[in-house]
Amino acid sequence: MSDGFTALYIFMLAAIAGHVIISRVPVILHTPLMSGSNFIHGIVLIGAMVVLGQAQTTLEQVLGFIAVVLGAGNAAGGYVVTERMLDMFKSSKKPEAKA
Amino acid sequence: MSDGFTALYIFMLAAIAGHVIISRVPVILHTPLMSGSNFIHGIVLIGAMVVLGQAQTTLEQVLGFIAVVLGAGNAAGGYVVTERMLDMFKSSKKPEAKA
Amino acid sequence: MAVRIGVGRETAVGERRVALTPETCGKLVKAGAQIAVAPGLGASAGFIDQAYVDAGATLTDTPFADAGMVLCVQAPSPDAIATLKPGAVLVGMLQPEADPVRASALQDRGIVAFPLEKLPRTTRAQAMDILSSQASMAGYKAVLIAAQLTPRFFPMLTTAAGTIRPSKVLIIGAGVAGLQAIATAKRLGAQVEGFDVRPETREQIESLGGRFLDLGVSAAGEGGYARQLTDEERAEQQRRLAEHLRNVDVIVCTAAVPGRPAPKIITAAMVDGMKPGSVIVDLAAETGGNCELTQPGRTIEHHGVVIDGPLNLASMGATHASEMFARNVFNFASLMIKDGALAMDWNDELLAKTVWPPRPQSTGETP
Amino acid sequence: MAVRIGVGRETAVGERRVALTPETCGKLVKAGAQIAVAPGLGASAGFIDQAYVDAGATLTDTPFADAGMVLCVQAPSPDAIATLKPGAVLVGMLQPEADPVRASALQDRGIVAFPLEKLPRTTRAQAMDILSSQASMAGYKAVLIAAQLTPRFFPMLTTAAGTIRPSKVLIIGAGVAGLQAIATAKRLGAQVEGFDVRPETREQIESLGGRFLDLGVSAAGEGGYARQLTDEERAEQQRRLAEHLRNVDVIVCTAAVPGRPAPKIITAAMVDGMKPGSVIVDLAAETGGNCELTQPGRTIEHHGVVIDGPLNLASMGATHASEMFARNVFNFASLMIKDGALAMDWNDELLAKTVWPPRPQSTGETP
Amino acid sequence: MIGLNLQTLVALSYFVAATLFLLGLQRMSSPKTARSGIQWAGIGMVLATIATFALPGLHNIALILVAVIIGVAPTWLWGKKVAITDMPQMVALFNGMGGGSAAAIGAVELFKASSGGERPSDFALALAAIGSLIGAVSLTGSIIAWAKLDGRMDKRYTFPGQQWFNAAIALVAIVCGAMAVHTLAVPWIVAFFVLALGLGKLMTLPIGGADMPVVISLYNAFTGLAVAFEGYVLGNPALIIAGTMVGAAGMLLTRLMAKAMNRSIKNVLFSNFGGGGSGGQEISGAQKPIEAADAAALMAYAERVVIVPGYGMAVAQAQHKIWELAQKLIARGVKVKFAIHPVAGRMPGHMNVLLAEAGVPYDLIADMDDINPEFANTDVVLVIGANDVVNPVAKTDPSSPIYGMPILDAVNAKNVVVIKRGKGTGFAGIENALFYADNTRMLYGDGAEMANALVSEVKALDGGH
Amino acid sequence: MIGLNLQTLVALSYFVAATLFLLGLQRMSSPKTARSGIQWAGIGMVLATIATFALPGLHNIALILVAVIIGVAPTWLWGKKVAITDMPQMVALFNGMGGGSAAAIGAVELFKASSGGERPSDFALALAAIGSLIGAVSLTGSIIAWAKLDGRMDKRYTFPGQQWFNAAIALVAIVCGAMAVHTLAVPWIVAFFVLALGLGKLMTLPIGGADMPVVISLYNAFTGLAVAFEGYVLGNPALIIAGTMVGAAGMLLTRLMAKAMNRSIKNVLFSNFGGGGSGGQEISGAQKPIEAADAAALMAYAERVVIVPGYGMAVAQAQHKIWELAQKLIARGVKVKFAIHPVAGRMPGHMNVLLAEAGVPYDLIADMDDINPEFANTDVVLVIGANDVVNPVAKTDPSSPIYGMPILDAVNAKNVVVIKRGKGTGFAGIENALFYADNTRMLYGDGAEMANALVSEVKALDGGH
Ligand SMILES: NC(=O)c1ccc[n+]([C@@H]2O[C@H](COP(=O)([O-])OP(=O)(O)OC[C@H]3O[C@@H](n4cnc5c(N)ncnc54)[C@H](OP(=O)(O)O)[C@@H]3O)[C@@H](O)[C@H]2O)c1
Ligand SMILES: NC(=O)c1ccc[n+]([C@@H]2O[C@H](COP(=O)([O-])OP(=O)(O)OC[C@H]3O[C@@H](n4cnc5c(N)ncnc54)[C@H](OP(=O)(O)O)[C@@H]3O)[C@@H](O)[C@H]2O)c1
Ligand SMILES: NC(=O)c1ccc[n+]([C@@H]2O[C@H](COP(=O)([O-])OP(=O)(O)OC[C@H]3O[C@@H](n4cnc5c(N)ncnc54)[C@H](O)[C@@H]3O)[C@@H](O)[C@H]2O)c1
Ligand SMILES: NC(=O)c1ccc[n+]([C@@H]2O[C@H](COP(=O)([O-])OP(=O)(O)OC[C@H]3O[C@@H](n4cnc5c(N)ncnc54)[C@H](O)[C@@H]3O)[C@@H](O)[C@H]2O)c1
Repeated sequence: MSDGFTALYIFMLAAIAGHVIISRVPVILHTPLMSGSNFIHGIVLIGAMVVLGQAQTTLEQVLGFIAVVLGAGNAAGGYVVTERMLDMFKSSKKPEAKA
Repeated sequence: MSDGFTALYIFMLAAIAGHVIISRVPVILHTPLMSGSNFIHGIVLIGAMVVLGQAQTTLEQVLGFIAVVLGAGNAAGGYVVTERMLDMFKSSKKPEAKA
Repeated sequence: MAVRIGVGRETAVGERRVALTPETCGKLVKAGAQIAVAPGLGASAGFIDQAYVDAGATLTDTPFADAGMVLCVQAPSPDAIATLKPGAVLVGMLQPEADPVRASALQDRGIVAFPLEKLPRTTRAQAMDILSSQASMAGYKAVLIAAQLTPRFFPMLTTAAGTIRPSKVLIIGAGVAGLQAIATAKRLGAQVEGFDVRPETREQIESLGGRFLDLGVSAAGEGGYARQLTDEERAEQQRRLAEHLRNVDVIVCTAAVPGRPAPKIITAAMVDGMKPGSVIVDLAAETGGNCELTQPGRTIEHHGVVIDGPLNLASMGATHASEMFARNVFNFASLMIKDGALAMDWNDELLAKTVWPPRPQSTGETP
Repeated sequence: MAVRIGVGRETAVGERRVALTPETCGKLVKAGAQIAVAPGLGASAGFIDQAYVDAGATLTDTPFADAGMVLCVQAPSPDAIATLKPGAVLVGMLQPEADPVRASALQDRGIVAFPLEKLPRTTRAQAMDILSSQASMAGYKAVLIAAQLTPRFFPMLTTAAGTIRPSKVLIIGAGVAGLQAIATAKRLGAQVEGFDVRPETREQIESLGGRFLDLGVSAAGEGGYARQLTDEERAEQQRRLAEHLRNVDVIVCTAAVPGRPAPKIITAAMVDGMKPGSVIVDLAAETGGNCELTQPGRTIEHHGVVIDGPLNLASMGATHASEMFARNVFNFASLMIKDGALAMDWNDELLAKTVWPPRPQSTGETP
Repeated sequence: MIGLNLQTLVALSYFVAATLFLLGLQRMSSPKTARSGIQWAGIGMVLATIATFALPGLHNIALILVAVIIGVAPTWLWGKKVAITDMPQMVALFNGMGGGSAAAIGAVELFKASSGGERPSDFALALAAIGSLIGAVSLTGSIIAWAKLDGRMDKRYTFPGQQWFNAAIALVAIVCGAMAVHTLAVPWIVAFFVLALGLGKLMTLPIGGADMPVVISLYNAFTGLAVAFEGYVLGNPALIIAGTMVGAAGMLLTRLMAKAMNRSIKNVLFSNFGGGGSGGQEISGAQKPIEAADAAALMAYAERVVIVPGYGMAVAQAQHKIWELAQKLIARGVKVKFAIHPVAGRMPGHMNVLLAEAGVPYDLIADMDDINPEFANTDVVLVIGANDVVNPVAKTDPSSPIYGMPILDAVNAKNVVVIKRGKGTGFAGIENALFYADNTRMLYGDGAEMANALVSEVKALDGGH
Repeated sequence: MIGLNLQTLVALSYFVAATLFLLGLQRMSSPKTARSGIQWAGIGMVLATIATFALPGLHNIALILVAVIIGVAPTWLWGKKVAITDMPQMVALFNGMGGGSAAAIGAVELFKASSGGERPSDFALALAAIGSLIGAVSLTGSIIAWAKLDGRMDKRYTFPGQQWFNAAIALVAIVCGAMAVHTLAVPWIVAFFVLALGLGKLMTLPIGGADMPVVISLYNAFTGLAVAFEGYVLGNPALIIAGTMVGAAGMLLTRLMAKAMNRSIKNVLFSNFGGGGSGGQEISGAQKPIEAADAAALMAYAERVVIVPGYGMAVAQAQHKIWELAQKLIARGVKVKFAIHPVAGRMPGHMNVLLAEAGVPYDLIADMDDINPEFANTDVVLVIGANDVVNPVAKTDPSSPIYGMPILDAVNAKNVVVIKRGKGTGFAGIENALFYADNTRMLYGDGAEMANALVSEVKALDGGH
């Protein structure tokens, strides 16, 4: 597999997948979805962990530390808020009943 | 990028993309879509071309030749038939008119 | 030999319908019959003489003369019957048993009479079923009368002068006329309830958007047929009905039992309990009425409740009622006309079971 | 001092409505008024004496005696007026100009008369607008009469005895009564057309599911008001209307011009061209009728076309018409009652413009 | 950074092609953009094919050109002129070709390895074998499917224990494949391919013609997977992506199609496995159910639709919904009429009352006498809650209680869809021959609910809401 | 084949996590599965995080743990107890954190290269810089968005030529970035980050509070992209996939949200650019439009809805559709009533005629006197084609021609949605104060069409049809 293109392929596929998934979403889900995808990019946390884990200079450590804190905050906060937002769909009455 | 996984990632992404795309398709499109995706795997043609292009023994050439013929048939026939099937959506009157 | 069909003016009081319209006249002519009609035949139903002539009929003052078949709505007078060709066929709402003079006139003259009200109500007979077609008109007109008599709006109206609550209308008896009445009252915006003893009418009433009045006493017996109620049950039913009627604004009665006087369902005491200004239109008046106080053919007031007992309601809608009646008659007559000539097939149960007096061989079958 | 309000039985022939219902009686009592009503007041409209008593009224044979305010549907007779307390307030459909004797009786006695039909039709006055409320009932009942008179079904019916085509109903004049008539005919399933000279009625007719009858001659002048038609245009319009009427089964006329005789829209010649069995109900009969042949208060037949000119249609729906009328009257009376006592605010244009004879200072404003 | 040499250009073309395939498939999944979708994908295909010729180190160019022409010319012409109704079997055939091509590629790889060329990894070889197996099954299976649909073969070949036999063959094929990969011995390879080709044939033989569309869709997904696997072996991401995508989409599509036919995939493939199941549905003259979505599509793409209401519509109070459905169809350009039988319902004019209430204009309502001659030109008749009044028995069976009653000749229409709750009879209490007619499909459910479902499905065809 | 060493296990975890993210996002896109979607994604996140600790060669483990705890604990608790209404600004804040994290990673990479570590390719460094720029903009921009939404900052800071100034800053930042990548000199790097952080702040300051959700969504997409770019630099496909996916989904979502608010993204970002545009819509007391989808959601998730029909409903003949809408809402458990004003329409009882025709049961129809006290407890009033009868001016302005007429107090409800075609006045020909009320949204369009749209949207909330 021509190597330089691997990332490009993954980019393209992930972009199309993300786009297709969102393309037919009801308005009511806009905000929860924003919040949910906000959580997902909290994965930056693992990148930050790697960076901090390999940090050598103090500057790198400081920046890495900040990166991990921020990334962890993104992930944790994003999760809690999204879950709470989506809670409203739990109580929603069975719409199949008479739709 | 951990190399062994590249193909896996592409597999996964392409599979999810394919799945998501089809997941909310009206019944009327089932057959055209089957035909359309049939056309798309006609891309096997380029694999066959490469194989034939690199064939050395006669057996390889024969098999490669068969592969190219079949692949080309898949691609060409698939295209024509799909396009004809989808022609019915051309004449379809503007549904937005009074929907 | 082409059959000659004669149609004379209706002579019964208040009868505006006719048994032949220009449309069916044309169809009979096309079937090979010769038609003779009395001048002014359809005037009261909105059909002019010229239309009959255009359809191929001849105008004559003596339409019965030589006529092999005579069509009528109500039976001609005994005198007129005596002028018919002996052995002629007579089709209409003849009710031979209702009037002994008429019966003997028919028998004396050897008339082959087909009182259409006796037609078996099979699926195939629907196109000839005058009871259904005329009941439709009767049910419709009865509700219009009720709407007219009541000092209220049927529909709900929210106006600057306050909100008018919709009238509560109860239709008793959900046969053909009753269902048509329900539909019409519903159309006018009333709150409509229907009541009947046959349990399958519940679904039928609801299929028209009405509510089935459930008096809590089930008359459903075995096999889906109504069973006789015990005296106690009957009393309980009456009590509940009386209670219910206190809040009803309009009642249209259509309950009937074939060949018997109409069941008395609304007692004088029930009427006493009703609100002043309420209205009862008793379409069953012709067979005595469903209300004890009904006086057939008259409109009376009883403690502020108006009770109307209209007769021959279908005649009020003479044009359309005639159209339907004439088509019924035409469809029936067609059974007997082959290539323009009269040809009786006594194996046809519709003929065999309708003819009067009953034919010997079919007597066994028609009790 | 609490105002005493008297309400007597209506004496006009055929008048079944009343100006006070138990409901409005209760409201007035609550507002502090004393109410005296004649026994049997509401009987013809379905309201019993006991209900008035329960609402706080006293029954008396002389309700007018000492009454500071008298409510009525139609004006009391001149004799009765003479028994009113001098200077008393009289509210109702008084039509003082229609009868000189009545007018002078009112003036002689110094009655402060409020002929409600004169009420300016402003938005705020809608709750007191008897013309609207009574026209609603009239339009409704007119269609019921028409449906009753026509020998046809209004709705389409597909039956075993053939298909009944729906009746074609034309409503002339699309004011309050006309629109209600359109709605009612539509409800009954007829094919309904409406016709009016005011162009904005097109949308209103269509908003009820009716079709606007466009005679191809636009009367839309400047600023949205109707303009005078030229003679030629008028002739053309008439020709087209006559042509159109040939296929109409039922006409309900409601066209009126305030303070003037009803416009004559349907000529005798047009009626001649109509099908036998057609029906015209002329609600405008009271002001002469929209049809040349209309005889107010009578039902005639002209070449097979039935023409009815009913009077006081609203009275037919006495219960609901009275409810609305009484609420109109109550709302109007409330303008004059403060803390239970009579208190005129002549700055209120509704009072100032309605009072008769017109008050000097307001004369300039009310031509 | 990526230098712009030839190799890179080809790779870029492949990338663009893969992207176009994805976007094309996406566009094909909505009626509005479907036509452009196939064109996008087509552009991708042409691009990739041309680019391939530019690949450095490609020999046998003439041979390739000849093969391409031999492959393209006849299929193109054939595809152009085949009747619309014969298209499904064409799809089967073309799909089989794709499977065959993938199998052939796999064969070359195996033989190449066997003859001692650069040996790919075990993993790659195993994938090549799996791809070949799937491709070969798809090839022969598709050919059988084509033959059955094309009427060249119409019996279902079944024998007792057939499923066990097939399973055994499959197992042996897999063993041979494993041995082939392991030993790279030619006999194993040959045996493997023979068995694989045979398996496809055996699997497809017992399946009935009515289930063929589902089977074709399944083989389509198979071919996609085979292409993806061979793509991995060849290191070609365009093949991997296109193949995987089609594989995934095809599997889902197969499931959807089976669901729309009220079957499960398992049922289709192994319907006579164990003898039980819903095999009885195939007997001639049964009531054939339909899904709301398919009924809706039938009507939405029809030219003339006649709606026949009966007592059941009244019971369900479905008149408003039915009128909404009619309006939706009319908005799409379909010619819709309502046909009222004289005795539909339980009182004269019963249907009129309801249709008037729903606001159906009178000019859309036709009499029996007017509409009966029109049924032959009608694409779809929608019968909702009517029974006796459309029962052909009234004309054919003198012993029937409704014999002699004129009926609405719905049976003459090209398609009939009947909405009713179940097997309930009408007023006359007799069976209705219409419901068993070849061109009739039953949409079981309450009238109002089914009408509602039809409205939704027609809306969905208009692209969502 | 892939050996099962630790490295591989971690990679496998990342793969699984990426898959779970994709599937989770897909599930979140349908109301029925949304809740499980976030859980799937959450599992992926935990898995990836734990796996990372197992990465060989990871130092500073204690530091990492501390950082994770500092990051998780407060945000988790805060997120748990924040009021539902304050959630949008929380999303902004958390998103900013992600952007900051990405920027910090980029900074580390740049500094590392600068201090002469293993220098990645130019391409990678450029990506790192771009990711940092985007991440930094997202960080400060999100903080401003949070402050505005949280009411800690409510003026819009604008000055003439602001957009040009911002554009200049952006340009300078890019130049600095390019220089930083090229020279790897610390001053350039520092200047680059300072400018990038400033840019985010400057871009967000002029945007009004009402547009903030769109801006947050945009920054969310930004952060996604930044993460993807840093992922490339780190060679981590989980970051690439999750980031790209969120980037693409976020861009689309931003467009959808802007559309739902009747704005374009350009409009939101540069609304005072050139001074023109639809900036006037912000003035207090303007009519505020709403999309059918949002109006539908408002009603679908309400407890009490009152429908006020007027003459416009009659003109549009929308009664059937409105009743269908009401039925849909009732089926969802919403309490629906119709409120008829005494003089709604053009004749007494006009609305009754229409509602009766549509089949609305009488017990759902309320009088003015009965319903007026109930409006305060009503979540949504849907006014369709009514105007004068809901005009509060009748109570407040003695000079108005309708002064003194009792009205339906729709204005007291929590939300009011008004369907009308445009700015047309009613019978009385006067302006309606209700349409300018804070709690009122205008749904412009023909009554029947809008009612239809509402029905569709409510259906869509029920998951398709
Ligand atoms: N028009 C008249 O004047 C009149 C008077 C009396 C008798 N009849 C007789 O009535 C019959 C009328 O024929 P028709 O075709 O209108 O009706 P029908 O033959 O009575 O058939 C009605 C069908 O509707 C189905 N159904 C009932 N409820 C339903 C629901 N909620 N949703 C969906 N389907 C439902 C029933 O099947 P499922 O149970 O399987 O759902 C039934 O097969 C004729 O035989 C006629 O002779 C007519
Ligand atoms: N009830 C009676 O007896 C009676 C009689 C005479 C007069 N009136 C008077 O009529 C008025 C009634 O008030 P109302 O609130 O019912 O109506 P209204 O005040 O006349 O307002 C109707 C509104 O509907 C909108 N509209 C018109 N066609 C539409 C369509 N196809 N789709 C959507 N919207 C449409 C118009 O705005 P757009 O043009 O922007 O769409 C208009 O603002 C009162 O002023 C009353 O006094 C009543
Ligand atoms: N074969 C056919 O297709 C066909 C044709 C016409 C009519 N019918 C059936 O015949 C039925 C009767 O028709 P009809 O209109 O001539 O009936 P009808 O006029 O004889 O009676 C009217 C109704 O009164 C009801 N009734 C009798 N006693 C009652 C009581 N004590 N209380 C309340 N209700 C009482 C009856 O049940 C009946 O429904 C119809 O419902 C119809 O279904 C069938
Ligand atoms: N302010 C208010 O809110 C309010 C209250 C009540 C009525 N109104 C308005 O007043 C209007 C008139 O009400 P009305 O019912 O008392 O009117 P009306 O009884 O005076 O007249 C009835 C109708 O006849 C029509 N007409 C007159 N000459 C005609 C001709 N030659 N041909 C055809 N039609 C002709 C008129 O245009 C009118 O529509 C109503 O439409 C209503 O909109 C307004």
